[in-house]
Amino acid sequence: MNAPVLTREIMIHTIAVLLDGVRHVAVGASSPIPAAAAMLRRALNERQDRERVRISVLGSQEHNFFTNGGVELFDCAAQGRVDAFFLGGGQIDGQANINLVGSGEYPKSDVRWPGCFGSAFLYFVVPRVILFREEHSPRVFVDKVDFVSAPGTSEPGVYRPGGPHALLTGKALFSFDKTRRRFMLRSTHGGADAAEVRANTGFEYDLAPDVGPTPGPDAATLALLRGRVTDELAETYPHFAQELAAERKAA
Amino acid sequence: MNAPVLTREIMIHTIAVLLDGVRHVAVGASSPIPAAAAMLRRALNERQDRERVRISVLGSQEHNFFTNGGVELFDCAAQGRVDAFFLGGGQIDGQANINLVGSGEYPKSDVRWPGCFGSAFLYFVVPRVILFREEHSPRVFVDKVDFVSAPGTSEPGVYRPGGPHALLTGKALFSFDKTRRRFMLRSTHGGADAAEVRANTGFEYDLAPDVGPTPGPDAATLALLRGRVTDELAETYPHFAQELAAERKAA
Amino acid sequence: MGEIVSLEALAGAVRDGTKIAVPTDYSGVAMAATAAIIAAGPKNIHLVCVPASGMQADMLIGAGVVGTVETSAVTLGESGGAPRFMEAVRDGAVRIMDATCPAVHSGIIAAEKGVPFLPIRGIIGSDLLAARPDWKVIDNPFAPGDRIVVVPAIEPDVALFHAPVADRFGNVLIGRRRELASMAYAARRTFVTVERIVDHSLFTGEKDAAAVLPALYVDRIAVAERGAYPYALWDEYPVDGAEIARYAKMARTKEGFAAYMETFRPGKARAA
Amino acid sequence: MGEIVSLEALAGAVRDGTKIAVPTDYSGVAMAATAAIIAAGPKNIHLVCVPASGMQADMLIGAGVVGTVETSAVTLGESGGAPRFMEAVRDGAVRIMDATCPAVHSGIIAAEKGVPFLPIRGIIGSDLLAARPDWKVIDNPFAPGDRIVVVPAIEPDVALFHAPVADRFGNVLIGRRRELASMAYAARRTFVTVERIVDHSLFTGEKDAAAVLPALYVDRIAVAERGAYPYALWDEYPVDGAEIARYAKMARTKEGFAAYMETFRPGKARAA
Repeated sequence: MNAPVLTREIMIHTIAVLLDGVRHVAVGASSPIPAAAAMLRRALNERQDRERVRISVLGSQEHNFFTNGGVELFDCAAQGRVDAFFLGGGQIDGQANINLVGSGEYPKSDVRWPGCFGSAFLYFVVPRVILFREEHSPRVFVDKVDFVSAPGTSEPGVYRPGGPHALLTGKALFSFDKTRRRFMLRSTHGGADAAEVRANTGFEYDLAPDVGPTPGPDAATLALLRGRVTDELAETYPHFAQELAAERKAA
Repeated sequence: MNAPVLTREIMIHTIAVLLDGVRHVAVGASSPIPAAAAMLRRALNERQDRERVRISVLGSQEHNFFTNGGVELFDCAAQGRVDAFFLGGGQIDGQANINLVGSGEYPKSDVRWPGCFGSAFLYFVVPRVILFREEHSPRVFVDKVDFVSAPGTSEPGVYRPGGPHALLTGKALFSFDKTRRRFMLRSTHGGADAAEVRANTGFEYDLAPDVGPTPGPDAATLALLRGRVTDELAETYPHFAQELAAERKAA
Repeated sequence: MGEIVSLEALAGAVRDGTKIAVPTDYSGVAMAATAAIIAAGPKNIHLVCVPASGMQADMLIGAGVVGTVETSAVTLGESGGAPRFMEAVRDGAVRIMDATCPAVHSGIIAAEKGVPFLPIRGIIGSDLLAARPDWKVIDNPFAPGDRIVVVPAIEPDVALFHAPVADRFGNVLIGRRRELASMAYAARRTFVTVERIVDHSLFTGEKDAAAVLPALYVDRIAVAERGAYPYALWDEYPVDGAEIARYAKMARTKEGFAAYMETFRPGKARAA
Repeated sequence: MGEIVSLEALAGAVRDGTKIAVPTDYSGVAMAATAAIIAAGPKNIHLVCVPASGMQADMLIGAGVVGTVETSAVTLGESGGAPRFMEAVRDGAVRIMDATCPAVHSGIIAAEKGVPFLPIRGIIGSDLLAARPDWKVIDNPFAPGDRIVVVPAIEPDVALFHAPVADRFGNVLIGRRRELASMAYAARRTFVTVERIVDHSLFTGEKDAAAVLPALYVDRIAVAERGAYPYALWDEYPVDGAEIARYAKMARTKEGFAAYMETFRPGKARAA
């Protein structure tokens, strides 16, 4: 319990803060950090006697209360019943466009990625989409994506209750301004400072007046994360929970 | 078993003949004559070792294999998986238009009926719709219906794989010619002859060259109808099965 | 979500002008809640029958709480026409939005999917198109000249039905009556009456889960034993056809209807 | 309907050019049937992944039976990218129809409902619109100026999946995996492999019926024990992640893929 706060723990806590106020968050089957953050948010709300947080883990049998097949997540989101979701991308650009298809010329991409999944829909209808990518490098954060799987913003008149809320990487937290269509660097972590983030980011962005270290959890929150949340996490992501434990030991 | 053939038995047999070749027939919850005919068709096919006939009784718990809620019948029909269905109407006109809404000016009808149900859809997509109405009178069979719940025919270009196949009443059997948009009297029953049908029908129609009595079932078919089919019928329509039995006794 | 309340609290949330969706006769009709709504006496509700109704719609109309009825049919089945419905339509006392069953389903499913409309085959050539100016005919975008009807999404304020069981987490057993799920998805809020509430989760396995409407979609639950009476509740009790026939006969006149309603307390009496 | 045949007879009905719909990894992937299809060796099949796929699509592509793959994604999940898929797309050896999950569902549901298209929100501004000229953007007929995407119906020749149980009447247990039902409704024919066939009807009550795909929609059934291996089958067996990782490594080269496929006989070996 006395190990120093890990970067991943800061990221989990940061996402949990970004999830403040949500009632239903959906996470992908292989997204342990967002899942951990959602579980932490749920635990925090319970401790504070606030609104109940529901978590849907896609593709999970255990943590999935959907009963209308694969389409239900999308219908549920379209109904406005999914408050937050996570998207990543092989490339993400400064206008929050994401590319899950491939780099280079389409369709014979130089590097082909799996495909768009539900991004071209969920990015439009989920109010709080958190862009999450641990790798923070110029090959991921590009000036302009080679293929727009889902656009960061839409023209006036396009139905779009949802969109990007923040971008979290292994080095930095950005907020996104829909009107200016630009990210703003809020804070850094993982040993990086503003200069290192600048060097590793291929797009232009604004700087918050007070860029400093991303705040970590307080002692009580850290205890919750290392206790109950890690136990819950182990049920669905045993491998990740073990990794976290090993990192704590080594730290 | 030796009672003379009842008019209702002729009607059941007639519908069973009209159902020759179908594999799936849907019948309304309160349509015992069509249901009996479908059961007879099923029994005949089994005796002749022909294709299996499936029967869906709408609203029934027992005789209903649908598992996707109330919409499934309509989707199933749209997929081309319902071969035959039955429609009636407060009014039916000579172009096979049906009215299930009311007589007189719409919406403040002189007599208001329940409503269109699924007619405005099923009449378009079920290949063999059998119009069935026991009452054969000029107030039912009118020149022009006051409200078209579902039209008998459609303009070229309107998607319409389905439509009227025949009209059976307590007095007569008509076929329908989609090109000429007219009924043709084929045969009579229930004590009526062609003149009586003429006097009780408010629309124009053609006469088949050989209008005679509607054929009844042969002895083996009648036995099947009075035996196995009546037993099956009693499970879902106990009241109707009792009525039939009483009629046979009285005859 | 899935808050357990009294029948009165559940019914009281149906206010003046509420658009309320109810299922068809064999699908779990909330008759006890219907009596409670009538007792609360909201005005001018917009009743959406998914896709048709019987005694429930007839009673609500007879009691004067309905402003608009949107339905494919209202009938008492073997007991004949729905007398309060027929008279109110004839007199113009309610606005009627005549529909056809699959168009109602399509409107509900459009709301379920968060789209403003769904296309539907058929209907062209029916006088329903004139009766329903909110339905349109467009060219199929994939085959110009192929005309097709589009119906707008139906977004009820409240979906209301009766089911056998809820668990204490707010999940509801709906069996294969999936239109109840669609109604709940489409509606802003969903109110359910049940025969009983159990302590164990209804999510006990993949097979059992298939029969469950998740608590996410359920706002208020009230216990009403025999709450669908005189209608049937699948796997629980059969329809009481004689009672519906008795209603059909009494409701032929305003006075007879009033007399019937005096004593109509389904569920309540039995829950005591 | 619901004819019980051998795995070979089932697979043999997938011919050159067949449009075949398959479900996603956790929904009952017919891996034994996939091996049997590859053995039969049809050419140029059009694979529709509902809405994404993994090892199944990668194998079919690697074996050279796929002409077109229509999908929202192909991935081996925690084992990384799908190597035969990635190489075939890069080389132009298969035609790729990139999609997004709900658009695939909407195409299937359009076919289920017998309509030529369904509208869907989102997508506008995505390069998918250029990649998919078969998708269109129209004005919402109810709100001019509101642009909305419409996707055409997807009508597979064959839907193929694996389920735990069928009964001898041809009914299939699908649990809450309702996309399997939609695929069957949409497809001209549906082929199902199962762990076992039971003598009693799966329609034993309203609750159980909720988990059943009726025989009306099922054409051929074959027994294939552990027929989803190495994928999971809900309530039956878990995923074998190590086996998928072994495949992921071997399939990086054509030779490694060929060597893997030499010994890939899921179900068959276990059924003996």
